[in-house]
Amino acid sequence: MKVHESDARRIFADRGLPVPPSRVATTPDESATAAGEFGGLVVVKALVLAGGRGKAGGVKLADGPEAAREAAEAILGIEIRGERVRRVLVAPAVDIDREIYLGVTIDRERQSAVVMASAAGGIDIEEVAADTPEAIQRIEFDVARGVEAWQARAVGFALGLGGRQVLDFVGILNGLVRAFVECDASLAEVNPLVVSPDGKLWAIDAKLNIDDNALGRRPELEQLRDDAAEEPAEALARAAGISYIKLDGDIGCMVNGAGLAMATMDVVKHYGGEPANFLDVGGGAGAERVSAALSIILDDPNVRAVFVNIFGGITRADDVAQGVLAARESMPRAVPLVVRLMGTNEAEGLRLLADAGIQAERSMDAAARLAVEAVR
Amino acid sequence: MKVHESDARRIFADRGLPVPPSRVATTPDESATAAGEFGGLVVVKALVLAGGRGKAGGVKLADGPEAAREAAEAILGIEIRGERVRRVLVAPAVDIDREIYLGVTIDRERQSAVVMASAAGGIDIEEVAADTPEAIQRIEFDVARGVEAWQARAVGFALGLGGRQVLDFVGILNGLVRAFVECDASLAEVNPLVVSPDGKLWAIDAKLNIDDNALGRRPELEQLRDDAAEEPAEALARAAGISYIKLDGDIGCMVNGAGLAMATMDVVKHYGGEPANFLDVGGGAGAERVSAALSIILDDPNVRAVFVNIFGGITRADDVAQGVLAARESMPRAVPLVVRLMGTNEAEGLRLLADAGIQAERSMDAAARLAVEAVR
Amino acid sequence: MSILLDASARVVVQGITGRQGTFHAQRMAEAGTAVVAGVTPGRAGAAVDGLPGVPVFNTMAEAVSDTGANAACIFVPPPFAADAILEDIAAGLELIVCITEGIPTIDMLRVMPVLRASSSRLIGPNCPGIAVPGANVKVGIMPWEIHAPGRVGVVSRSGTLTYEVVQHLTDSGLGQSAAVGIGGDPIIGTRFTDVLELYEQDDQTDGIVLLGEIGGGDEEQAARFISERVTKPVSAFIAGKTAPPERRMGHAGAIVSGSEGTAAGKETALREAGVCVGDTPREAVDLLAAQLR
Amino acid sequence: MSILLDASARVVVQGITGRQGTFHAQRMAEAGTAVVAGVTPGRAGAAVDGLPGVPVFNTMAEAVSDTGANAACIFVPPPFAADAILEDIAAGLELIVCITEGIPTIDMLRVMPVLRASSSRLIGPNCPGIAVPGANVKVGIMPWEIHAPGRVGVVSRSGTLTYEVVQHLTDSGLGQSAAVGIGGDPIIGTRFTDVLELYEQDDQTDGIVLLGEIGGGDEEQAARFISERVTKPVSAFIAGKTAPPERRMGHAGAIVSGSEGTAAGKETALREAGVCVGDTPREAVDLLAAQLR
Repeated sequence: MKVHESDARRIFADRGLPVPPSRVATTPDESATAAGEFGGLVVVKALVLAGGRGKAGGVKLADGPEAAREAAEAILGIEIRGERVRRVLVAPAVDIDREIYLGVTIDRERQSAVVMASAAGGIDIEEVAADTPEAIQRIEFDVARGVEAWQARAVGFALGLGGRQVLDFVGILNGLVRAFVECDASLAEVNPLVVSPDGKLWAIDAKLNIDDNALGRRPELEQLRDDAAEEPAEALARAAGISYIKLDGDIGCMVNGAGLAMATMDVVKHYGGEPANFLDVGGGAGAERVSAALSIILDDPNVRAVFVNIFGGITRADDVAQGVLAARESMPRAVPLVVRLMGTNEAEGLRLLADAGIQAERSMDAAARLAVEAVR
Repeated sequence: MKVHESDARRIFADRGLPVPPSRVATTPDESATAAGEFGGLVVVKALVLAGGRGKAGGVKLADGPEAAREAAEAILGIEIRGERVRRVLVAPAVDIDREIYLGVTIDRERQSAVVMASAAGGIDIEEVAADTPEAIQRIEFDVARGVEAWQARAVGFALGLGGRQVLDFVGILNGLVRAFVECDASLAEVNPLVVSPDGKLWAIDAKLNIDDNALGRRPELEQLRDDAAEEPAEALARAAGISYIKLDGDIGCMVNGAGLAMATMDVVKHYGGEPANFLDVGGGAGAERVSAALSIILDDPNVRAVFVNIFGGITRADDVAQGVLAARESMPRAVPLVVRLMGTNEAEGLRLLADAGIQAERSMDAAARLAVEAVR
Repeated sequence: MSILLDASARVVVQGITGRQGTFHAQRMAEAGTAVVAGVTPGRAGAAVDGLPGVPVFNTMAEAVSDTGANAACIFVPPPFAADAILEDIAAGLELIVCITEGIPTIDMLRVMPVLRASSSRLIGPNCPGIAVPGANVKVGIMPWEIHAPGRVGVVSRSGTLTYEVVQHLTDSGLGQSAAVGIGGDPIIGTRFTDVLELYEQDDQTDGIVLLGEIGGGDEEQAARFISERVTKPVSAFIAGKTAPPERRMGHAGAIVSGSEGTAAGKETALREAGVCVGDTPREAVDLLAAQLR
Repeated sequence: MSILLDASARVVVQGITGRQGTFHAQRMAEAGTAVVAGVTPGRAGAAVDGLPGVPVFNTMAEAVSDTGANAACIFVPPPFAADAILEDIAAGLELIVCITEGIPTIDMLRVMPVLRASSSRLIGPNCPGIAVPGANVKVGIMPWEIHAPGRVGVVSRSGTLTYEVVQHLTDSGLGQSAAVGIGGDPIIGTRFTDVLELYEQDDQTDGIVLLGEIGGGDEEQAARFISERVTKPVSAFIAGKTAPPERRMGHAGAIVSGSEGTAAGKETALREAGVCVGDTPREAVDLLAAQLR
């Protein structure tokens, strides 16, 4: 789950990071008022979860309240990667001498939490990582221990910071690591961490992504979720324990397991069809969840056939069959239903379907072809 | 530094321990009021830092406000191991089915933090440890990680707790470990942890000793210090960075290093004298601290001679000599001064003393004999 | 000998008194696995439905000392699963299979230093487990009836996709020497390279099917390993070719970000390492079959 | 060979730009120790008073890579000292002597697992260090001029008490093979038993003086070790016979509690192990001298 910059700034500031003050404005007037309070040059930024705000015209500098009003007028209401801008963040602009990248994330290759820092901040760190990996300082660390001060100092000196700045940097790095661990983050990032001409360090952006698996024990973070930034159907699915992503095709897919769900889409495409969605009902789905998944799929008006592809392991074929039958009862509209059902409790599942007149397939390839034919 | 039970209860309760409510009363009336608020049977306990309150008559059960008033009257003002009782703690009494010991401390032998738990709580755990060490469950743990839930559960089951109680016990143990680590404690103890007849767990006592070396970074704990429970001279010394403990003899000792300070007392005693104090001026003491130490020693009216025994390492003999000379200038009363001065910058120190007419000794034994003769 | 698991495995099911724990303990026992005990804190002495004679203990230490268990299969809920792994490591189990899906990543990061310092082997979490048809033993949740003894090793990040390929292998008469689901989470105990090395050294395995998916760099790492260390034929399928970039596909691991982690990149890396990459799971099996004939 | 330290030591002084660091770096160099560098974060390139040619670095890693240092002597203030130890361990130093007094115990407890997993040897903290008169090398703060080469090993929990005994050994003509102050804190890197074992195996050591104090059980543990493993004559002095029970005597370790940790208990344990226990430091030296003659 991505957290809005305004919340990430607060979370970082609570842990001692030097975050400039800011206001959230929902109207040009509020933006002007905020600029007036701060005085001088301000930055007006679209509060969206999508990346690439700058290139999309979502970040503007403004000198004074009137300019801030105009900036907000220009930004509010635009769409950035499909997300409409409903709020802007207004903050005093900081003079920039140098821009540093500082991030904490998970290194899958080394199976460790890692701090990454680079003197080449302000631009896409992944480009730096790809082009000049040696320009990135790294500290792999044990989340139980955090980062030791000497490690943080060594990175600070390697970034070219002076003695006093290094002390500040150690505090910033430790604060960011604490935010990462205490918020169960998958990413905690300050880009850029600015060195102003007077030598001070400022965190002028803040990015925080939370591990979805940990939200259950972080109710205070779950509350930061912005449902409005999400597709309504996806939010509905999430509440039901289902992973659902709407796509542009016409063959709805209901699958158990993310890998098989992606493979199902690939196979549909392979046989000339277009998947309408990614949908993983999750492990151990019962009849209710299966039923809910089918209604979510059918709520998409583009869907002209549904391909149910279940290979039961921890999920049981009989539960799935019951869910399919229950959903069919209350189907808002009739579309062809191709069911492929195997695995745990397969015989019982197939029997339930057969009793209801549904002949299930055994082969994913054959079933995919049937689904593709159904929409031709 | 020892923390009063009232503060330890709050610190433990903040970390989820099931601590019954309590009030601190400074008068019998306040004690009666508190008992009235709680209703039913209460316990009235002397708030002193010294151990052995129970045996000294500092803990009484009281049924109702009048009984609580009488209990407080009996307890307030008595002395427990030299400490006058100025306040009592009033808390609802808890029905006791079983008493468990639970403590977190440092195991010097294994060089580790350790949780100790015993089904034989309520009495001196050190007696249990000495007589039936197998009756004590132990978990050595890494302070960076804390205690894992499975370790806590295993101890809970070994204590004979049931499934639901074990869950509670895990929370209590983790809370106590957090108190230990977060407060830089040398001891965090609940004795007894009571199982009431309805199966609930209650922490009805709370003991917390803080590592003196960590108080600098725990200002909120330093504020819990009770100066009134300390000898005024000892508090004065502490503020000056000096370890001082008043004893009953007449030969004041000023020494650098705790080991040499104890050895100096031992040697004075060996030659027939009685040390008036333990005093360690600490490593790297300058002239000012030496001078402060001498005034503290001379504030004890029993002192009839002072034995300065300095073997400089990180402490420098010339600094010491300057401190001795400065102190002699302002000595409130004249007592014989025997100085033994060796080690780092010895020549310069001896010269300074000789210039001021003080002939320093080279042998600790000889100097101790001189000091003993001086008070005969 | 087979990899990771053979008939000497004595398995404790953690969370055995739960619905999934009981159900899959029964299925494991039916497959031939020696399910010797269960652990559910607070339920010591409970009876397990359909498994008379399988004792339930409060702690893994007791289960090990009373039954000589050497392996565990974890079904406990996500908030408690990392702790179960730590308990197993401390109890000295050789093999730990963690089925649980949805464990917070930080919990797994806390497990890793302890795991590395131990001699325990962790499979998962968020995985279907291990099946060895030739030894009549499985530790996990995969449907047993789709397996057949054979000489192809399967290794996969995805659960149900594994079943798909196992079924094809059985249908095509190749069977499996073993099937290992390593799990789809970012932090896992055993990786492609670990299992590839085991298959390379296993004299009962003639060829390998690798099932990857978008996100992360594990398949690229596997490709490097294969080109340097694996002499047996390998075929692969990468799920997620049709997934839109930068969208999360359910698995914590399946995030396409930047230049790394795309299906195309993974397929290219594998092909350059000499791996036959199928467009569908079935094609991956057919490509291997052609090489083995 | 001597124990722990010989002429091959290349020492970095951490906190070299502080008053104590500079002063004792000079004294070490005067004694003959190869002080090859200093470390003070933020002071790289600074000059050290009286030690021309000794470079100052921001980090220990740089000091090691530039000078080939293999030992460190720590003078940094208590809140930062445990971090300095961790930096030294990570830099791969063989010997770390931590002089700093007053390090919070929790900080040292955080150091211990890392230290145990390393090959570094930590002496202290809160110790005077190590002197080896025969090799003209000391790492620490002890006054050098009281030492004399000889064949008696000294090991002590107390700093200044060590000097006292070293002086007696020098005055009595015995000298020292080495003198090691292990420090008076509850958590220390090297203990009596470690040093006793080194002395037992050191062919330049004929006898040992052990200096203990009240509190803890280290002297009792040393007594057990001596009776089982030490063949050389040992004498001892235990400070604190006149200390009142249950009062803290300045050292974190010197707390008498219950039946353990009293001077009488320690003296009895040592005597039962065959150790000659003196009533005064001088007597301990005299008792050993009598045995060695």
